[in-house]
Amino acid sequence: MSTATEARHGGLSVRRAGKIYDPGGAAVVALEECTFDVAPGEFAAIVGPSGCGKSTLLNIIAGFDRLTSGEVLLDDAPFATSAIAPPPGPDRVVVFQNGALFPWMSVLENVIYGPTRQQVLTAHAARDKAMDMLRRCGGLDTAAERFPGQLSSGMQRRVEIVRALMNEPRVLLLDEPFRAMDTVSKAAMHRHLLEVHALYPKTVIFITHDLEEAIYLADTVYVMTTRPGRIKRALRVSLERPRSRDMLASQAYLEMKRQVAADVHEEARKAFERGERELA
Amino acid sequence: MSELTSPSSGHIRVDGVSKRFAQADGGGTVALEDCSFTVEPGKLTVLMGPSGCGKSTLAYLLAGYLDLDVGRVTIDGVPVQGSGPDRMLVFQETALWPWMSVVENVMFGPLARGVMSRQDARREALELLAQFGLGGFGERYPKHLSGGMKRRAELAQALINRPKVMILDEPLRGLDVMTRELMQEYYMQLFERTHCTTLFITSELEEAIFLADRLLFMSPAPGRIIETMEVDLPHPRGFETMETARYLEIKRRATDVLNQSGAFQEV
Amino acid sequence: MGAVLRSRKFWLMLAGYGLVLAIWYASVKWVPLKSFTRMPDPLGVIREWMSPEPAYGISIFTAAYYKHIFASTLRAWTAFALALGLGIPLGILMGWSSRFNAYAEALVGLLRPVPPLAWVPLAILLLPGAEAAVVFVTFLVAFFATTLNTLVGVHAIDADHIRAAKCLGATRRDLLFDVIIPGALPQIFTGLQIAMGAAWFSLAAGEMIAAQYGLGFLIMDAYNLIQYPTIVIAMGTLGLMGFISSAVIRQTGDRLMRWRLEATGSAR
Amino acid sequence: MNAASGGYRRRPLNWRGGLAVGAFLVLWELLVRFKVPGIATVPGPIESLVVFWNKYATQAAYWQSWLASFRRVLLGFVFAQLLGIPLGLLLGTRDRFRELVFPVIELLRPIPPLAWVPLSILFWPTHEFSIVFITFIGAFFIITINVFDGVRAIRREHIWLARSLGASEARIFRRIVLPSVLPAIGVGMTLGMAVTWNVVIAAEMIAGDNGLGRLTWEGYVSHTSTVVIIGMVSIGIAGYLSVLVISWLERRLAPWRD
Repeated sequence: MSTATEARHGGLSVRRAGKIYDPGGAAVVALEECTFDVAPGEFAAIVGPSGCGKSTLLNIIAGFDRLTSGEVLLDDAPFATSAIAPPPGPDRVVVFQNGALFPWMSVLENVIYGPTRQQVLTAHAARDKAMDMLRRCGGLDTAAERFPGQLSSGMQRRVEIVRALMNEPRVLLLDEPFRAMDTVSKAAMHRHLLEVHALYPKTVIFITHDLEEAIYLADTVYVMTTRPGRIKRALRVSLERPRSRDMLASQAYLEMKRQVAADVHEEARKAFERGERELA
Repeated sequence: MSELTSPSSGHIRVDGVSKRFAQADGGGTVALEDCSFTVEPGKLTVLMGPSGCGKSTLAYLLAGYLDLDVGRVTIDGVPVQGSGPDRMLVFQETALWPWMSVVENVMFGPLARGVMSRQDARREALELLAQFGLGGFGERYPKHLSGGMKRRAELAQALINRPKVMILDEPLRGLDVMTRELMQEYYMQLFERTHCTTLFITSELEEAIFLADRLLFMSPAPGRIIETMEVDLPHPRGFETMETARYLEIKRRATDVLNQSGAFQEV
Repeated sequence: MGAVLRSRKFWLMLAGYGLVLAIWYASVKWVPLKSFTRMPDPLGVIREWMSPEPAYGISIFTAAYYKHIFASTLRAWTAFALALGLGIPLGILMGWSSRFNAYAEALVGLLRPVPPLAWVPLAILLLPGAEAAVVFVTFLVAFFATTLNTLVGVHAIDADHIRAAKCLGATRRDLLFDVIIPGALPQIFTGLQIAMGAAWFSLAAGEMIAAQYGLGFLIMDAYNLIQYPTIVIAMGTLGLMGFISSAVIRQTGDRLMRWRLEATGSAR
Repeated sequence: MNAASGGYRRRPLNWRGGLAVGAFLVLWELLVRFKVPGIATVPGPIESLVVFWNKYATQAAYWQSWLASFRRVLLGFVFAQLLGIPLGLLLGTRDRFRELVFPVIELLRPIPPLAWVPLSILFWPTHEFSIVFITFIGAFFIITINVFDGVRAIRREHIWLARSLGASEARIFRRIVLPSVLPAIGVGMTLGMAVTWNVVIAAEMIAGDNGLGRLTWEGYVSHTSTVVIIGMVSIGIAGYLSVLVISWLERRLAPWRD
């Protein structure tokens, strides 16, 4: 497991996190006794069926939701508890599932939005840093003046990642970013994300349904149970970095996948059946 | 499971089909160019290609929704004329009629052609829905069903008409990976029960290999069939088939084909 | 341009206009019923409209014609500007804070069912002069359309955009100008187009009931003075001015929201 | 045309809403009581209610105005639907017919309904006919355009699927085209009804000899502002009830939507 030296901070510890929603009196337990640790600079993937509380967890860390019980530590300092709900901030930036670039701003305006709004950089300095980052992340600087609506979904996703990294976040939160993509663009995005993670080592929380994607990208894969969400098991990914697609055919990879696939499949079936029972 | 289709019929031959869409300003885009292939009766043929390569156009041509101006399409030797219940297409976006209950959706075909009384149609529709795990949902409106359930209702809606050929246009697109894997298993079990000649269209490689008896690769637009590959994975196939060495071997060869076809460059 | 000329659509359009004019002319000239023969005929109207010395003093060459047009346009755009100035902020405020919305929506719900033109008598009583009354009634109809569509626009904003901005350190003020307003703008412009159309509808009625000049007044005046061709001229001009005003708003919208055009326009 | 300016969603009036309405009425009463300049000529809510109860609620003539206005609204509205819905369907389904007729409709649509009053008076034998024609114009364009948009919004897959299953054109029209256009008809009716009330009031003020619009206008002419207030409130209630009926009808016609 590689701990990138530059990432001095960004360590995250989730201690017996619990979340209960109360829509109209029917208490829904989304998270219960959810515990795991992510070292600074580590790429952690969370895999689980829909409705297992993955997004709830992400929302709590990002500051869009609050804990009912338990606590979350950021760099060993208590950060979120049932009493304290941290506001969203540039130290924990989210890349959203359906993309959230501002369609009315150009690519460049989107990317410099964070630092300029926080007055961390002057407009000029932000522009230079943005162009440099865009160039290093797949030559996106050529699209600086264009609107998100004119880009392919893959390019939009890359710009959104750059917009997040511009704020030097302690934790980068990715909420199923490649869900709507087909094999071709998904494979390209995996390669891109791994390159960007090598260039800018940050702690990453990657939420996904796709076990294969999780193992291929992450240092550690956490499998969540269906609701109420708990960590069912953790898998240390033994593939070295930089990762390449032919590793997907290696024995080490297949062995790891076999260990976890049965669990993931079982949770998926339970969620599927419960989903249909609830609709009946 | 009542015998739904006769596996011997449903042989499709497609020769030199091209399709050009004229645009208002006089220009035009070529969706398909000299597309030729066959679909064996009783087999599950998968059509695999990058997004935007004309797969849906081909599906609409086979179903008779678009006019065939260049090339020939025959089913069991008979040239295709317009659309009919012998070739049922399941669209990418669910096309269940939202204002009809699920059972009414399924009964529509037999009643429209007057081949069944209302009671027989209802009985058979409910029986079919039950076999597809939608027993209690007959009277519900489609919008009350989940994505996977709507797909199964659409299959019932098509299969009640005993089609010679089932055409499925990326039916699992948009479902999350886990539901998708469950539905792939479901289709396989359904095919292994009915052996209805099927043309399954997808842009997902693993899905294509898992389902296919025969795999057709389409080039990027304008779409042509550039490679055919027999998939001799044993039946019944299940979730664990994807772990076997044979599957990985086929997957490696298929990936090479996709790379050569230039399908992998960023669209 | 050649393609348009040859296209069936163009010729059928001309045929449609020709057919209507022919029916209008034939019915006025040859149907022996008084209700038809009293009607002005198309040729008479066009001749009056285009002639340097119109029989009833209203044609594209006379100053009086443009005085009426200017009066109506000024009233319409004044009312529209007021509706825009009050409606958009109120709509955004209603969309922004649900507490404020609870108060405001009830009041709007109370006043909205009363048809705007029912306000004319009260407006004349309360407001100084007929001018203010007509502008008020025109404003009212535009105001409701603008406010409600702005509210719909604010509610339609993608929550992820708001959350993304918060992640990037946007303050409440930043959210308003960087996300809420630009995000709601497309729906606001839909509302503005409806508001402008409704404004001209109410303006015509208001002028017919209470004004001393303007196109609506001209219609009633021409009727009273049995100058029937002028009625049709005024009706046509009202329609034209309404159409032009809506077009101006559409253009402004397209220019302000270039990102929408660029995205939908260019093939990805 | 968008629903936001049309139907009323039935929402429970929360306490804040009630408070706001109450405050509005109290403020109105106080302003009148303290003879604030400009408002002094208008009666307060209590006085209006008292006058209404004593002199109008029991008076047959008052309720006749309701009937007169409702008859005009209903006649004009129903004719507009009877003509507008089929026309909208034809425009949506027959390309050649659309290319011939739609430009003419687009030409006439911007002309405000009230602008037709003089020609309508000239053309129709009685004032009654001319006002009904104006209310007809008010609702006609709206329903036609909404149905037209509704037909064009039908998903081609819905039509193709029915054809594949061997349905005749008549069955496709009955079981596919009509149900999918119903919501657009609902919106067109709701918007049309709101405009129709607006138009009938003005038409009555200009050319009517009875009806709620006339009642309000005579209140103004005779400087009895109480009547103006009573007229306005009555019109508001009549308009609200009509739109409620349409919304209820729309929900009955398309039960699968809510």
